[in-house]
Amino acid sequence: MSADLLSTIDQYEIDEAAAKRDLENSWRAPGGFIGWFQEVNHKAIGLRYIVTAFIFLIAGGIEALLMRYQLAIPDHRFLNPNLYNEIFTIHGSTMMFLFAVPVMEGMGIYLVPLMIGTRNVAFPRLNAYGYYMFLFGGIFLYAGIFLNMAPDAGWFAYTPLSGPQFSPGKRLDFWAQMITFTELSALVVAIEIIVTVIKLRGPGMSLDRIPIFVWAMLVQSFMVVFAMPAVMDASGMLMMDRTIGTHFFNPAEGGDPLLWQHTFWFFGHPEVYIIFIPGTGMVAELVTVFSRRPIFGYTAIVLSIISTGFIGFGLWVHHMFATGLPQLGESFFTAASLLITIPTGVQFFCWLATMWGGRPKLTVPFWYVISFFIIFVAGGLSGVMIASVPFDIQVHDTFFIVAHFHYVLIGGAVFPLLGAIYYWFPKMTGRLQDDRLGLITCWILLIGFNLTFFPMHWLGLHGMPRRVYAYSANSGWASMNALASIGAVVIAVGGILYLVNIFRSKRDGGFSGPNPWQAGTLEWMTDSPAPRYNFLHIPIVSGREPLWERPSDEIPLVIGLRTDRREVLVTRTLEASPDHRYVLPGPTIWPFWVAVGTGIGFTGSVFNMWWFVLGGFICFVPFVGWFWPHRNINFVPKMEKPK
Amino acid sequence: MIALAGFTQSAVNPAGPQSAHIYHLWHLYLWICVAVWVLVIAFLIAGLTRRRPQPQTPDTKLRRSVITATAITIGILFFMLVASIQTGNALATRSFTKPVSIEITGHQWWWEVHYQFSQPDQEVVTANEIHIPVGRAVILKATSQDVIHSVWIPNLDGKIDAIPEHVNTIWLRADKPGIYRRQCAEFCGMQHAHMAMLVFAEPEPKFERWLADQRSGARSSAGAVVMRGRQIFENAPCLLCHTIRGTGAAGTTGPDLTHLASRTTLAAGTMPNTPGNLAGWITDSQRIKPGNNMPPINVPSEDLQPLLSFLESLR
Amino acid sequence: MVRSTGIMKRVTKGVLACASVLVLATLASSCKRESRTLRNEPPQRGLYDAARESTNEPGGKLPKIGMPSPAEGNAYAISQGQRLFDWYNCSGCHAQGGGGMGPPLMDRRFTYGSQPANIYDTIVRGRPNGMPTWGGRIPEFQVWQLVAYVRSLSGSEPSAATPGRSDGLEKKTRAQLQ
Amino acid sequence: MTVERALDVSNLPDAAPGTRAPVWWGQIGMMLIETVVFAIIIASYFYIRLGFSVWPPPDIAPPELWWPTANLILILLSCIPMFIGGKAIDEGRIGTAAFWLGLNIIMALGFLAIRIIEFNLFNFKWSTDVYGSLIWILVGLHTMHAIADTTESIVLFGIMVSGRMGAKQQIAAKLDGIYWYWVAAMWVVLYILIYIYPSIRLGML
Repeated sequence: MSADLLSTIDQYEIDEAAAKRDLENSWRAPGGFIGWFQEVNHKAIGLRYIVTAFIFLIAGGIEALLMRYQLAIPDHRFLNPNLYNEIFTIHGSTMMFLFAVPVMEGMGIYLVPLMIGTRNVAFPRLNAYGYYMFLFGGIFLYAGIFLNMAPDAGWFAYTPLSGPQFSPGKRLDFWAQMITFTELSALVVAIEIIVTVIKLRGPGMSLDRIPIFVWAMLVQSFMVVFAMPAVMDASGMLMMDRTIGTHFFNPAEGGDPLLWQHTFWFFGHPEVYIIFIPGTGMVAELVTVFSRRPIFGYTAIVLSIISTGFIGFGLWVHHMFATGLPQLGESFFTAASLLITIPTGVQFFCWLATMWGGRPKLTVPFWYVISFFIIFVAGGLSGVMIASVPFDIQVHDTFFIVAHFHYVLIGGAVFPLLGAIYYWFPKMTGRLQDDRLGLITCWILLIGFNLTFFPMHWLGLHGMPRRVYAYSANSGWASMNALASIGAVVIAVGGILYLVNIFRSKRDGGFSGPNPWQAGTLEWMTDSPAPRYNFLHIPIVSGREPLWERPSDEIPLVIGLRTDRREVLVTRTLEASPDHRYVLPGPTIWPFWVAVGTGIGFTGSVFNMWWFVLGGFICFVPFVGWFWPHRNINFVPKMEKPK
Repeated sequence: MIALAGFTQSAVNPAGPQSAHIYHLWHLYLWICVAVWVLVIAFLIAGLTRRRPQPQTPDTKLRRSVITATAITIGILFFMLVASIQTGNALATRSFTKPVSIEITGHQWWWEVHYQFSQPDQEVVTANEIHIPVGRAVILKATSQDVIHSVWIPNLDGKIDAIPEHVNTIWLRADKPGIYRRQCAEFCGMQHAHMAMLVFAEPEPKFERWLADQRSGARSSAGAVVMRGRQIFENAPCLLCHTIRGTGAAGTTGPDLTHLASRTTLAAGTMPNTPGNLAGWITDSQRIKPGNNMPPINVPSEDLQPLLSFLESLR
Repeated sequence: MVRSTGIMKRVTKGVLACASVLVLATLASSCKRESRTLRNEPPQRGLYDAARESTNEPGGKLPKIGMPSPAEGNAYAISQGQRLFDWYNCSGCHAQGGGGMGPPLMDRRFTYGSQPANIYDTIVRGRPNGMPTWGGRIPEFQVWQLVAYVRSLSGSEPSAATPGRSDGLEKKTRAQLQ
Repeated sequence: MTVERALDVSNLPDAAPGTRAPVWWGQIGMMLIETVVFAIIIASYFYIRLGFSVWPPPDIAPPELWWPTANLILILLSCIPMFIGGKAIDEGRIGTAAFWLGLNIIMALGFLAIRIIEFNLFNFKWSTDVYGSLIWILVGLHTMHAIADTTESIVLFGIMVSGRMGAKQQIAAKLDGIYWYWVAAMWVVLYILIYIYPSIRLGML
C-alpha cells in the first residue's frame, strides 16, 4: 500500500472519552443466556478454553489419584482390572487431548492478540466454533464414561487391541471420535493463530520484534497443522475398521497393525512439542521480565524453536524401537532424537545467560521457572537416555517411561503454565495473587512432583511395566510405589492450594494496575483487566519490549480506525507496515449451530456412518446463515490487482 | 510363596552379555546426565544469586559462553551417539553356534512356548515357563496369536514386541544360573498385569534332562485315584482347550498341561503351583484373574481330589 | 439478534429436550450393550455327562424354550462368542458362518428355529446328522455367548453391538460375505 | 489525551484482495491441512503396498479406466469457467462471473454424477481387503471435498444472483475458485496413484 495514504501526525489530540464510549458500544458483549453462545471475543473464548481445560485437569487428576491409590499397596483390590484400564486410558486421553493441548491453545487465543497489538483474532466466529468442538469432544468422552462406554485400550490405543475384535462395544469408537472433535478444534485454533500473527500484528512489529511466546504459538500452530491430520486419519481409519469393516489394521487382509503406530506417533511425537513449545515461550517471557533485561539471544531462541518444530517430525519411530525395525533405521532415529537436544539446549543456555546478565527478581512466577529448570532438565536428560535404542528396549513401556514423560510434560508445560497463569492473572482479572500462598504452593508442587515421579525411574529399571493394575508383594516394588502414592497426595494438596489462591485473589486480591510486573510487552500497556477491544488505540511498535523503551503514554498510536464497527488494522506479513482496515464480524449464534450439526454427525457416526452425511446436511443451514451477507455492506465494484 | 522367592526381575542386575552391554551403556549415560544436570542447576543458582558486577556482564561474554556450552553439548551428544551405536552393534552381533531356538507366542493372557529343533519329534511345547542352558546362546522368536504383547527378560536382554503376523527375533545368553522373571511389557488388555513367565537358567546337563522330560508324553503314576482323576479330566470340559499328550485331551486354545506339575507357577506366573491354588483356579479362576479365558468348572467335591491328584502327577 | 431471541430460546429449549431424550435412549441401550460380566456360573448339567449325539434325550434338564438370553445385544458376549466359535471348532463344520459340512449360519431362518432359546437348545442338545451335544461341556454362559455370536452372523443382533469385522485370517464377517 | 506521534490510517482501504487479505491465509491454511490429510493416507498407501509383491492384490482386477479418465478431463475443463469467472470478479462484472460460476457448477455436478459411476465400477468393496479400503477412503474423501466445494459454489452463486456481493464475498468467490483448483489438482494426483501407478512396472522405469 502506498505510503501517501498514510500521514504521520506529530502532537495529536485524542478525545479519549468519546473513543472509549464508541469502542465499548461496538465491541460490547452479547447479553443473556443466548448471548453466551454468541460470544466471539478472543478473551472470552480463550478463558473458556483455559477454564474448561482446568476442569478436565481436575478430572484427570482425580483419575491419577485413583490409580495411585490402587498401586499404593501390592495386590490391592480397590479397582478391578477393567476399571483400572478404563481409568488410565481416560487419564492419558484427558491430559493429552482435553487438557494440555487445549489449555495451551487457550493461552494463545487469549494472549496473542494482546501481545501483538490487535483487537481480536482473525476469524472470531471460527474461533467460537473451535471452542464448541473442544467442549463437545470433552463432554462426549465423559458422557461415554457415564454410559459405561469408557475406552480401555490406553491413550495410544494400539491395534489390534483397539480393533473390532478385541475391544467390543462402542468404547473405542467414543475415544476415536473424541479425538476427531478435539483435533478439529486444535486445527481451527492453529489457523486462527497463524493468520492472526501473520496479518494482524500492530504496525512496526516486524518478524524480529514478535514476542517469543507469540513465536512459540506460531511454531506450535504450524506443528498442529502438520501433525493433527495424522491422528485424524488414524482415528478415522480405526473407526472405519471397527464400524464398516475396512482392513487398514487387519494383517489377514493385507493391513498392518504397525500402520496404526506409525500414523499415531507421527502425530504423537510432535504432540509432545505442541505442548512443550508454548511452555518454552512462557518461560522465555518470564525469564525476560524477571531478569529485568531483554532476552539474550532472541534470534537463537526463535531459530531453536523453529528447528525444534522441524526436527520434532523426524522422531516418531523412537516410540517403536521394540517393534523390530531394521538396525540402520534405529540408528537414524537415535541420531535425530539426540539432535533435538541441541535447539532445546541452546534455549536453556540463552535463558541462563539472560539471568546471568540481568538482575533477577525472585517472584512466584520465577519460582515456577526454577522448578521448570529442575524438573525439565532431568526429564530432558532421561529423554536423551531413551533416545538410545539399546537402552530404550530395556525401559520401553516401563515406569521409567512414565517417569520420563511426566518429567517432560509436567516439568516442561504444566509448571511454566502455572507460572504463566500467575503472571498473567492480573491482566485477566485486574487483581494480584497472594504471593506467600503462591510460593508455598510452588514448593509443595515441586516436592510432591519429585516424590511421585522420581521413584518411578527406579521402578522401571527394576522391571515394573506400565499399565499394570496389580503387582505381587514379593516383586519388591511396594515401597517405591507407596512413596509415589504419597507424592500424588502432596501434588493434589498443591493443586488445591493453587485453585484456592486463584479464587481468593479473584475476589479480594489487591488491584494490580496496568503493569504490575514492569514488563515490556504490549499486553501490559492496556488496562487490567483488558477491555473487550484490547487497546483504545493500536500501538505502533518500535522494539521488542516497547514498554521498556518509553513510558506507555508516550508510545505512538494508530488513529483513524473506525470505532463504530469492529475494525482492526491488517499489516504486511514481514515488516508489519499498515496495509488495510478490516472489519471483524460481531456476535452470532451460527457457529454454535454449525457445531451442533457437526456434533450430531460425529456422535451419530459412532453408531452408523450415515449420520455423518446427516450431520453435513444439518450443518448446511447454519453455515449459509454464517456466511450470508447482509445487504448494508457497501459494494466495492473493482479491486485493485495484488502487487 | 516359597516357590516364587529367589527370582529377579531387574535391568540393573545383568546376568548375560546382552543385558551387561546395556547396563554399561546405562551407567555411562547416568553419570553424564547427572553431571549435566548438576552443572545446569549450579549455573542457574549462580546466575540467580551472584553479586552483580558494575557494569553489567557484556553480551559478547555471554555469547561466548553460550556458544561454548552449545559446542560442549554437541560433543557430549556425539559421544553418546557413538556409545549407543556401538552398544547396538554389540547387541546385534551373533557369534555363536548351536543356539537353542525358542518361539514364544503371546496369548491373552499366557505364553505358549515352542522349542524348535530340526527334527519335528524333538520339539517341545510348554507354557509360561522356559528353561535355558547357562552359557549357550538362545534365540527367542516372539509372535502373537491375538493382540500385541512384548517379550522382555530384563536380566538378560531388552524387550521385543510380539506382534500378530510378525515374527521378531532377539538372542540372549545367561551366564549365571538363576531364575529370571519376566512379564508382558506391552499393554494387552484386561490381565496385562498377570502375564508373567519364569526363565530358569541352569547348567547344560540339567537343561538337557528337563528337555528330555518335556519331550515325553504324560507320565502319570498308575494309582487308582490318579486314574480316576484322569477319567474325570477327560470327561470334563477341560479337554476342549487343553492338551495332555498321551491322553484324549488335545485342545490348543489353552496352555499345554502335559507336564503341568513340573512348572512352578499357575496362570502365567500369577501364583505358585500348589494343589490348593490349582483347586481354586479350576473352580473359580475369575476371582483370581478376572477376565481370563478359563471358564469356571463345576467339580463335585468328591471328584476334586482325584482330579488334583491326576494334574499334580503330570511331572 | 434481538428480534430472533424469542425464537432462538424456543429452538434451544427444543434442542435441549431432544438431546436429553437421546442421552436417555443411549443410556438405556448402552447399559445392556456395554456391560461385561466376568464371573459366571460354571456348567450346571453335571461334570461328565456323557456325550450325546442325538436329540432324543429322555429326561434331563432341558432349557425352557423362551427363556431370555442374558447375552443378547451385549457386545462383550458377542465378542467372546466369536472367540469361542473358533476355540470350540464350530468353524470346522460351519466355516465362518457360510456353512460347509454343517448348515450356514448367516441365514435368518434356522432349521431348528432362530430364536436365542432355539439356538441354545441346538448347541446344548445337539441335532441329528452331525451337530454334537455340547451340554455339560460348555458352561451355560458360554453357550449364550455363542448364541449371541451366531445370531450376529445373520444380523439378528443390534449392529451397534456387533464388530465390523474380526482380526483373524480369513474370518469374513456378514458385511463381507454378502 | 495528547500523543507524541500518531499514524492516521483512515485513508487505507477497508478490504484488499489476494495475499493481503487474512481470509486468503485462512483458506491456504485449510487447504494445507487437507493436503496433509491426503498425504498421510497416501503415505499409508505406500506403506501397505510395501507388504505386497503384486499390486493390486492378485484376486482384485484393477479398475477400468474409461470413465475415470473422462472424469479427470471434465474436472480439469471445469477449472476454465472458474478461471474466467475469477477474472470477471476482479473486474467487478458480477453478472458475467455468475454465468461462468454457474457453468462450473453444472460441470462439477456432472463430475459428481460420473463419480457415482466410478464407485460402481470398482469391482471390490472397502471391506474386501486393505486395497479396497485404501481406494475407497481416498476416492471417498476426495468426493467429500468436491461436494463441499460445489456446495460453496452454489451458495456463492446464490449470493451473486441475489445481488449481495460485497468486498468480502468477492474475496470468498476468488477463494472458492482456488479451492476448486486444489480439488482438481488433488484428483490428478489420486488418479495417477489409483489408476496409473499400479500398472507401472519397475522394468518400465
